[in-house]
Amino acid sequence: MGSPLRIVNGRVYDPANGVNGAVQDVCVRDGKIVADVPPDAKRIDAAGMVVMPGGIDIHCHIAGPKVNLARKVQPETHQDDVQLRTRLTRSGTGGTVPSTFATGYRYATLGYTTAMEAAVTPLGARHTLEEFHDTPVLDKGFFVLVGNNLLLYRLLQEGRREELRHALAWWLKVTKAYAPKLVNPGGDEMWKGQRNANITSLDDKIGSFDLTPRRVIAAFIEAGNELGLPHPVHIHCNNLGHSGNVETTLETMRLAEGRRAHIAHIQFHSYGAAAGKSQSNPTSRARDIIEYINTHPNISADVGAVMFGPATIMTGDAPLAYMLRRFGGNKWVNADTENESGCGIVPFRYQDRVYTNALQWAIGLELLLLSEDPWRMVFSTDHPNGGSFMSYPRLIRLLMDRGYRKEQMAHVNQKALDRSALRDCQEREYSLSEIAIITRAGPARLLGLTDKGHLGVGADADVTIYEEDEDKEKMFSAPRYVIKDGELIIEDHELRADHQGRLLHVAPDYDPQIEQVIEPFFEDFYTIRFANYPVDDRYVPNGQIIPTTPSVAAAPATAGTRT
Amino acid sequence: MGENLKVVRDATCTFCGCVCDDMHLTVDLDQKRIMKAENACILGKAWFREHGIEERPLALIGGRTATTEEAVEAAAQILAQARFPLIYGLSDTTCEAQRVAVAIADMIGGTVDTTTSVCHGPSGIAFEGVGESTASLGEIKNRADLVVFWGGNPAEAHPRLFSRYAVTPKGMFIPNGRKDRTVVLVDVRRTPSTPAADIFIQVKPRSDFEVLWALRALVKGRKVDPSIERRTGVSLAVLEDLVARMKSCRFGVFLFGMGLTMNRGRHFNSGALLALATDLNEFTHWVAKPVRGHGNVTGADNVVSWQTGFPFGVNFSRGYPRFNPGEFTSVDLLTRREADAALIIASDPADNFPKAAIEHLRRIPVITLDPKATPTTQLAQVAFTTATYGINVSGTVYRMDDVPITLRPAFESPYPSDEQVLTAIRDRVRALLGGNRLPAGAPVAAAS
Amino acid sequence: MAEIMTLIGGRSSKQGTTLCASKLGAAYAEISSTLEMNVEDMARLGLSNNSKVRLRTPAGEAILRCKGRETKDLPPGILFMTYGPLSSQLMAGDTAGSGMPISKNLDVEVEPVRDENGP
Amino acid sequence: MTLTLTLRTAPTVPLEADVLSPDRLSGVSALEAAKLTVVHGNQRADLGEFFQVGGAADGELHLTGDLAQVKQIGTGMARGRIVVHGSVGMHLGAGMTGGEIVVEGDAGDWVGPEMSGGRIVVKGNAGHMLGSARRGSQIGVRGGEIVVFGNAGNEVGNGMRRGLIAIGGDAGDFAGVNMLAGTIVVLGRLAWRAGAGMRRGSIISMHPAELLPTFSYACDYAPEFLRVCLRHVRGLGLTIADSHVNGRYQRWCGDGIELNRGEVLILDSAGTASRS
Repeated sequence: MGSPLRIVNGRVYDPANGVNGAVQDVCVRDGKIVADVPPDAKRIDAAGMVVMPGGIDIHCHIAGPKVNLARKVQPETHQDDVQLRTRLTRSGTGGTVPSTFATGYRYATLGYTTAMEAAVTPLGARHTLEEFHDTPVLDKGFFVLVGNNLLLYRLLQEGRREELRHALAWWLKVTKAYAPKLVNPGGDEMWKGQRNANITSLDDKIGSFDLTPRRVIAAFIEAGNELGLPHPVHIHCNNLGHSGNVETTLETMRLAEGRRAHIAHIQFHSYGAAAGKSQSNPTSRARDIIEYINTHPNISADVGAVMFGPATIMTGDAPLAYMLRRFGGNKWVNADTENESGCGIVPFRYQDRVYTNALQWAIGLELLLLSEDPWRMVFSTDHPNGGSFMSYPRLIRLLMDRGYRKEQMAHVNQKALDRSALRDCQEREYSLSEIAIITRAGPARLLGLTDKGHLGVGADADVTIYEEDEDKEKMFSAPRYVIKDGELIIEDHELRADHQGRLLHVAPDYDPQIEQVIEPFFEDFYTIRFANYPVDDRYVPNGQIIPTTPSVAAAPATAGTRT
Repeated sequence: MGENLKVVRDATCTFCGCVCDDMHLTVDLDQKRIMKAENACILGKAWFREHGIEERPLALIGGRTATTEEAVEAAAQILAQARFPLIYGLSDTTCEAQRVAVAIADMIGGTVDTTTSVCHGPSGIAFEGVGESTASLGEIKNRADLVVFWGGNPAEAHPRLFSRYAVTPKGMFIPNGRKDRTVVLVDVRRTPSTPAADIFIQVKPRSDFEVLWALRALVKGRKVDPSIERRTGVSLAVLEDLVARMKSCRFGVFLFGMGLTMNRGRHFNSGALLALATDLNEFTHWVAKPVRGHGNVTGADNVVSWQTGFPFGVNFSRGYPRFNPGEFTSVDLLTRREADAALIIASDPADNFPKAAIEHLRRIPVITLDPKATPTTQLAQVAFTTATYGINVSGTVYRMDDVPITLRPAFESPYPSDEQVLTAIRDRVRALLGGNRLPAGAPVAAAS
Repeated sequence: MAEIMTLIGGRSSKQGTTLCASKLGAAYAEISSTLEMNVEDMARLGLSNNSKVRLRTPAGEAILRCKGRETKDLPPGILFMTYGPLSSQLMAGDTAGSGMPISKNLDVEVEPVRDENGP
Repeated sequence: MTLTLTLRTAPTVPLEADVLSPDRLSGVSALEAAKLTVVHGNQRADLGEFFQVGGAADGELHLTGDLAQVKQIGTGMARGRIVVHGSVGMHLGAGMTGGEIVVEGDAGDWVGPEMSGGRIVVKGNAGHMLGSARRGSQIGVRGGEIVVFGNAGNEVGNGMRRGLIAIGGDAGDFAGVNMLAGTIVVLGRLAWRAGAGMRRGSIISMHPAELLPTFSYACDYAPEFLRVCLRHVRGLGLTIADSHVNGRYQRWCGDGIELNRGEVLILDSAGTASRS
């Protein structure tokens, strides 16, 4: 937990508490922010520096089965980007999919202290937790894939909505997940069961099931809201990456009907099609998307910005990865998980001269620059899909420095800029406070993490101190100090300690009767025994349950809507 | 049979990569023996029955009985002093132990390699070149209507691959089980697996690559000369028939074995098969799976990968992980007489490595962790007796399809686990070195 | 007298069950020193079941006892043995940059051993 | 004046001496050179612990002794010359962009991986992955020349994109595998599966070779580029007969699985190529 600490003379950005650059002390003791510490407490003189809560990545891919496949398939990207061991810390390798130790240390060296792995198969939960064990510094959680789950489909198909909710709660709890995740609902069944087909609209029939993505999405939004999860259903919409997908995205958001829903990496879902042709090059429809979000407070999103350079497409959306494989050279990985999910991986490179890549870059910036509520349109690159998390400082500079942005716009494919509205939002520059919102306070609020993303008394003592610099990329690349749970992890830009972060997860109540429904399905269609499926506490040496606030009773289930 | 019996339900067999987790074990707690292993195959039955507690010393140093503590000290001294130590094995132990083994390699600046390098290591290299379309075993059970075994003998090495996962079981979209599937077996000889197949294709030894390459060409609609039969022993008609079946099935799977990896062509054989599966996805859904031998060799691949970025053959001598099969793999390090010490965990290279490699093992200080005496423990300077994973030790193992499973041990062992011994060694080495050994050099200048 | 044949190393279920008991016992030693050979090849070389044969490669040599297999099961010119201490004697250490020594389809010289004591 | 290094203490475990590159040693005295860091297994050592160093560096380096355990010599070198009077270990001239390395003896695996310029001459035999892409990488040699007087192992020129590899003796399996372009000349025997997966580029063999079923015979011809190429190779010291220079070659196109724009040229007098 480290010794008591007083940070003095720094300009504090704590938007959740209305602090906007005021010079004030921040005190830390026993891993928490406190009102005061004894006068002999260690002091950090933060004169000329900016003090913020630790960064929070609401959507990234850093651990678990697909991440490890993506690591393994790219040895050539590791060899030239290495993480040396020190007396205290472990070695590792980088590239767009770093090893676990490198992931933790590198996030920390950017001032991030919390990250959410955004797509884990339930069967892969144990694997993900094993990797988390070896991912230092960060507090972590993961979103569990439920949107292509065949048992849940069966319940939904039969109209057993209450049981669906209990089963969802069961799955969240036994996998130690943080939130439910939908990825391209219905797509996996088309992919695996229908000769590599895909979903093209919310009203497509899902393979042999009497279901549509529309029904699936609506049901999960409802169930998630009823369970009162700290973070609502996290949705990767259908048609990711396709020209004209904006209509699907808008339609998906409308399905929430005023209930909470989070749309993931929305940049990838904001494409128009020239003259209504779906096969044409995409155009930007960022305006329509952001206008909807600006006017619908129930909806939140992370941007999924793109940065030029190497990336790894790594997604539960297997048909998408298959489509992209012809752009990625020779390598393509596909991995199907029984009854639960699919997955695709393709090494990728965004190039500023390529029309589509430049358009994607522009849309990411557009969405952020047109956003009226930074609390609901937060920062991400869908690491490593839109680019590595190591590109965050450059993206922050693009938001904060219009001169730099203009200069960069001159280098990219101009036709793409013609089809975007980026030139119309040239004036806006993000303030430090707004950056603090989209990279920490906003994600914390959207995740329902009340002890994070702010520096009020009682908050987790996750603090980042940056040296002020005109060059915002430089400033955000290497904080002078990073404090995690009250411990000084980075001092004078260097790793000074190792630290094991926490697992953040939920444990919603469910009617135990639901196990009688789930177990027979396991007997028939899984290859792992029902008794061996739940992840036990040994995998969570340092866990924290974030409470839920259900709007309906968890148990006992009524006979309800069973048909 | 003693009075003190207990039944452990849903225990896991770690004999092979199938890692079946439906064992119901009847355990005699007085005798410390497993009397019955319901659902186990012939290999699993032997695995459970033969792993009683043997009367063996906790440790041997230079052949003399020692305490575990003394042996930890001796092992730590060897590892702290070595300049090019090799840590090898790890496929028959838990991920928890594997994790510590990699940590030791990192700390001392050694090399960590696993039995993968002499198993599906070539498939790992192939994966790095072309990727892979793969699936968990349940997808095969639920969906696969065309199952192709290539270069393996599951009837003898993985019996329940047939009965639990890939041939006879009924699945969601395979309601009639065996009847709904076509099974093809490709091998150089008839084996006890052959009768399980609808179609047996016998290829001439060392011609798998040519057969696979011809299939790729046919799948892509290219012409293949009938002379293919002279080289491979397989007629063009047979290949064309197979291609037609592969393109028209709904969900096809290749399950391939060491007939490809241990053979001339090695990683290119595996790569050709993985590429063929990729090509076939233009037409219908296809996956490919290397069939893995040891109970947790897949866990070793995963742990080494997430900790270092590379699956096996990883060297830390410069202070960061480097991967290069042929340079940092065990057979090479030993055959070239480079390793100056070896820590061997749950493996028996002295039984199956090439002669020249075994000879080098006799020259250098070797530390072993094994529940049983083996040719390798016999040549060791320091030999620990450890408890058997899955039977006495809990922890995590990964099935051949990367699905992690937690073990349910049957009874306690008087011997420590691999993880406990390795942790003690790690802590002692750390004390001797004053923390991790500092990197010996800067990264090698980028090669381009 | 010596002929060149192709040796396949592999595993068998009997080997698998035996190694669980002990790798130092007689049963394991017997299994790993048995060579399966085509019966016609055996006849030509004047071998019968349990005869001793010497296998030789550039890496080393080993003496095994042979066991006949019909042509439909094992084609002429192909030999099979399980991995173990004797197959190790025949394997070369060069892995051609793969980490994997060639352990299947080795070219071996096969030569009957005339043993004063044995058949 | 050149810098001379003579091995006097053999390393007990592999020695990584990427510092042995003319660019890095430019202007360095013998005394200074002896203090440069090499990596001996997992520990640092001074170059002088292993080598007797004399002269001064002016762009040329002479190494003497059995350096089979010494890896990474000439890594990333851009100019100057290294002469090895003896054999060398792995990764000779890794990623080099210019200059010349001459080895009087044998070289280990991975000679010139992903080099883009300069020349490596090995008078003895070379190991596997001569002029090859690193594992996982799609692109191998991007330029420059590698000449081996003796034999080379498997995967010669894996993923090669430009440049020339010439082998006086035999080449192992998968020569020119996944080649993108460039030229590989093998005067001895070409082993199995040459050119598997090649897209473009030329593999020249002076002996009959068994080709993959995805290679197809196109024509017999006497390509002008080959005459130029072979005369050049002759200039590099390999024995090229006039019958090679003036001969007709069978042109086999492949790999049919890929673009089919690569070629294997087989000297006609060598007899008909046999097809698998």
